[in-house]
Amino acid sequence: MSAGWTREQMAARAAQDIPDGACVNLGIGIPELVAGFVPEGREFIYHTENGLLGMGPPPAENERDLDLMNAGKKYVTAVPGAAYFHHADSFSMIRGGHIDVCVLGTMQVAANGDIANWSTGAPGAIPAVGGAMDLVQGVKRIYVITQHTTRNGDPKLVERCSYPLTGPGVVSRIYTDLAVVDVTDDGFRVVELAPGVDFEEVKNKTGASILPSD
Amino acid sequence: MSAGWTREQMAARAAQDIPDGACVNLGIGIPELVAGFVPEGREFIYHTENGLLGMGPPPAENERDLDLMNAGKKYVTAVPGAAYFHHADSFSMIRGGHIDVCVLGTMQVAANGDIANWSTGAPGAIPAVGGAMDLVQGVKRIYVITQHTTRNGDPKLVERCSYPLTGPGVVSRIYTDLAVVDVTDDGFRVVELAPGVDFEEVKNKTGASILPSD
Amino acid sequence: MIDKQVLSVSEAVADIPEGATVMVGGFGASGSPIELLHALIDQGVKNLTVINNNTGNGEVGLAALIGNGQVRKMICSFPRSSQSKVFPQLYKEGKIELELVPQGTLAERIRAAGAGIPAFYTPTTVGTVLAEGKEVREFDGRDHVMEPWLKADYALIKCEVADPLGNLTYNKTARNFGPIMCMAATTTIVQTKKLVARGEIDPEHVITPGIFVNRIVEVPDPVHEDTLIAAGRRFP
Amino acid sequence: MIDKQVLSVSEAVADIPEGATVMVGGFGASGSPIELLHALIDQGVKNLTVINNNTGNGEVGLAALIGNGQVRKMICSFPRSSQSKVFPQLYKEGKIELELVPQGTLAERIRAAGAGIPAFYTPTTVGTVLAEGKEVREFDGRDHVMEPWLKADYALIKCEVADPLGNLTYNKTARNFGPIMCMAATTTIVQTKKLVARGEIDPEHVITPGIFVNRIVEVPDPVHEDTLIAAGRRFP
Repeated sequence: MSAGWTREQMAARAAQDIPDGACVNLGIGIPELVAGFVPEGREFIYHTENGLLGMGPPPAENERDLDLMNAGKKYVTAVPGAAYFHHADSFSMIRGGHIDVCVLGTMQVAANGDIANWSTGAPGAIPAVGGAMDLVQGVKRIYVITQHTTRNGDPKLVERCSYPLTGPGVVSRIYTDLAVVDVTDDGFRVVELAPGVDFEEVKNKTGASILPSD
Repeated sequence: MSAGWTREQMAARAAQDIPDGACVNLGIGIPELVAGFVPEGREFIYHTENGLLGMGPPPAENERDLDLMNAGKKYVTAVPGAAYFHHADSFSMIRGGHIDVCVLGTMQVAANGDIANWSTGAPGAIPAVGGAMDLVQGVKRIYVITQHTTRNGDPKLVERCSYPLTGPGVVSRIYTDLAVVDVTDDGFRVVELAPGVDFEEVKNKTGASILPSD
Repeated sequence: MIDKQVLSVSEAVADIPEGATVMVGGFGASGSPIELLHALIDQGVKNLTVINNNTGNGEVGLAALIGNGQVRKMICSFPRSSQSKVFPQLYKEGKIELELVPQGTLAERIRAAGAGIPAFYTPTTVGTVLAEGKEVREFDGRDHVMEPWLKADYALIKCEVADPLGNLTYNKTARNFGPIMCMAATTTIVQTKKLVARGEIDPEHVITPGIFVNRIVEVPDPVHEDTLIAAGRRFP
Repeated sequence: MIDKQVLSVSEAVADIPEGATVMVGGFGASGSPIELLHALIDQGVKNLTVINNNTGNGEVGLAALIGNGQVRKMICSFPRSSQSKVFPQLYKEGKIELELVPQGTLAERIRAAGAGIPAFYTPTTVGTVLAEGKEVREFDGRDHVMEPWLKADYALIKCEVADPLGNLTYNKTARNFGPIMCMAATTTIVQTKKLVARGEIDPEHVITPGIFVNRIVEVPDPVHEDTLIAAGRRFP
């Protein structure tokens, strides 16, 4: 039995930190799972950058509307009280600081809050940025959900990102399979350890100095 | 019997120069009269900068909608095919060069196309500019309708404006009670004389050199 | 369930503090949030900076707020009209400040604040006294001036229909500055003629999405500035 | 009476010349004007610069236009996806140029073009490789990059309902880039699912006012990119 949190548990843990009534933008992958774990008594409003506030869950396959997609180009629904708008208005919400929380996946995140999640920078790769750079600069709080290490065991929490940055110094908090980690003025600091995980393990698997919880 | 055009005739003459299908913004005063003289077979769409495209004539007093005004704060109507929008969108139409013609009144217009129609610059006067500076910079063609001289007989077509400018070098054509006058690279040039008016009279009442029509 | 309704106009404006910058929707009489303005007069806060296209008319609404000595500075495009007496008088007496901004630049500066754009370039005012002191820069062979965003602490807005999430629709040309001011203020307070249940506004017809709205108060039969003035009313 | 209707998609795109810059509405499959794109393939013009959020999918629509060798350069935010093969292949072979623009900056540059704003400042890309070569400037203690407007000669847009004046409504998230691209192109060509008489669209519900539209062609049963791809279709 491996210790630590599953993907669902990471998402559920992140959801705990989102306040009632928040406008939330969820990235592709594990972040999408957050919508399944809204704490009792809270309501989140989901923004998708292609022009919808009030995004609902995916429809049944036979109830798809081909004109109703999310930013990941998956079919979605709209909840009662939703609103449609064009792309410039949608990114005004993002850039103008109106979205409360953005939960993103990442390739790397650094101890100073830098995030690299759009490109490996490998020669010949086709660069594709989408709305990532707008989100990290514009949304009030940037949360990251990610495995603590890559499949090869390389740390994803690092002293300095080796991949091209999406944005400098923007990440507030990181939810990994091993721990919840804050980006502080003193660098990474553990907020909470997953069940069966001790600080030594987190420290060993982190590519930067990291402080234990108080 | 005084020679020259009446206010209505000046407006009707200006209307002749507006092409079918044009989006038109009419200033307060004589320019408003243009809407009453649309040439047979043409249709103009009226823009009012407070947020309506497709402005119609004033309503009967008992049919007023208190939420339907024009930029001059008079009650108006909306024609079939009209659209409402907010102020930033409305001035995008203006600044972005989407309005074909703007017809304005003026205090002075200069031989180089400068216009001064917002302020006398007198000490103690309360400055009020509204949308005038946006209109003269943004609309494709700026037409001016004005009496050729002030009530005191001072020329309103001048070599250089003495009042503070609304915008430099923006006016295309001027419709006065005496003549239609173009602003050309060589300065003012008469395009057409009003009935009973000769070029000498226009020349004498113009505060800048002016060329006769070809 | 999210519910942004507050039960009275006085509650809605209660926390606006001394020295706040307040955007007030409306263009002349249309769209002016008279009930919110009168509640602000009753509340009594002073030293406000107010952003509106005009300066109010007669002795009600915005003109009454100014006349009551609560406004230190007006930012507007057209501070006088045939029915505005209060601001012109105070301005001539040197008792109130004025920042004059062309109407389109005013709208765009407000929109920029809401959109996270700290500055932009516009051809408006180039070659005029209103460009004095501003940075001028050439793009595509034409001069433009740089203009900064214009933010506010509060916005007071009147709309037609609202839902508890803060989605709004407006009525005709009363829309004017409403949607952009909702975007540009830290706290947006809206009086609505009608408050409907969530889901009753078609998502295609929402003009201001709820993300831009903080408080909604229902005022079912709002007074209109022109009607008050015609009746010779004054406030307070 | 103003009537912007043209009778066929081929007539609608007939005059697009060699080397034109063309904005193409749509975000992925939703809102993609497939019939106009296929008409442009039939028309055959080459050397185009195309502005779209993506680069098309499968071998239909925008991807087919690219695959047909008609596009010299793409300006977009996300040029690859699981279903995009055509652009990635040509890009790797060095046969097509790419200008990568973050999605929000892309939208704002397009909107700026339509609004007569030649440049603006945004925090997006600050501190990244995409800010290289751009002017950086501090406002309110934070760095921002300057971005220029992005204009086009033509825009190809899909909408839901149009009237002969060019007033448009859209369907759900198919709205995306439509309204701002209509503003930013010299000539805007729209395919509409339904063409209604003047006055049938409520003036409160118009999303794109007719002033931004030049030509309308009715395409009552538009194909959808995803449906074509699922059916294994390719064009031409």
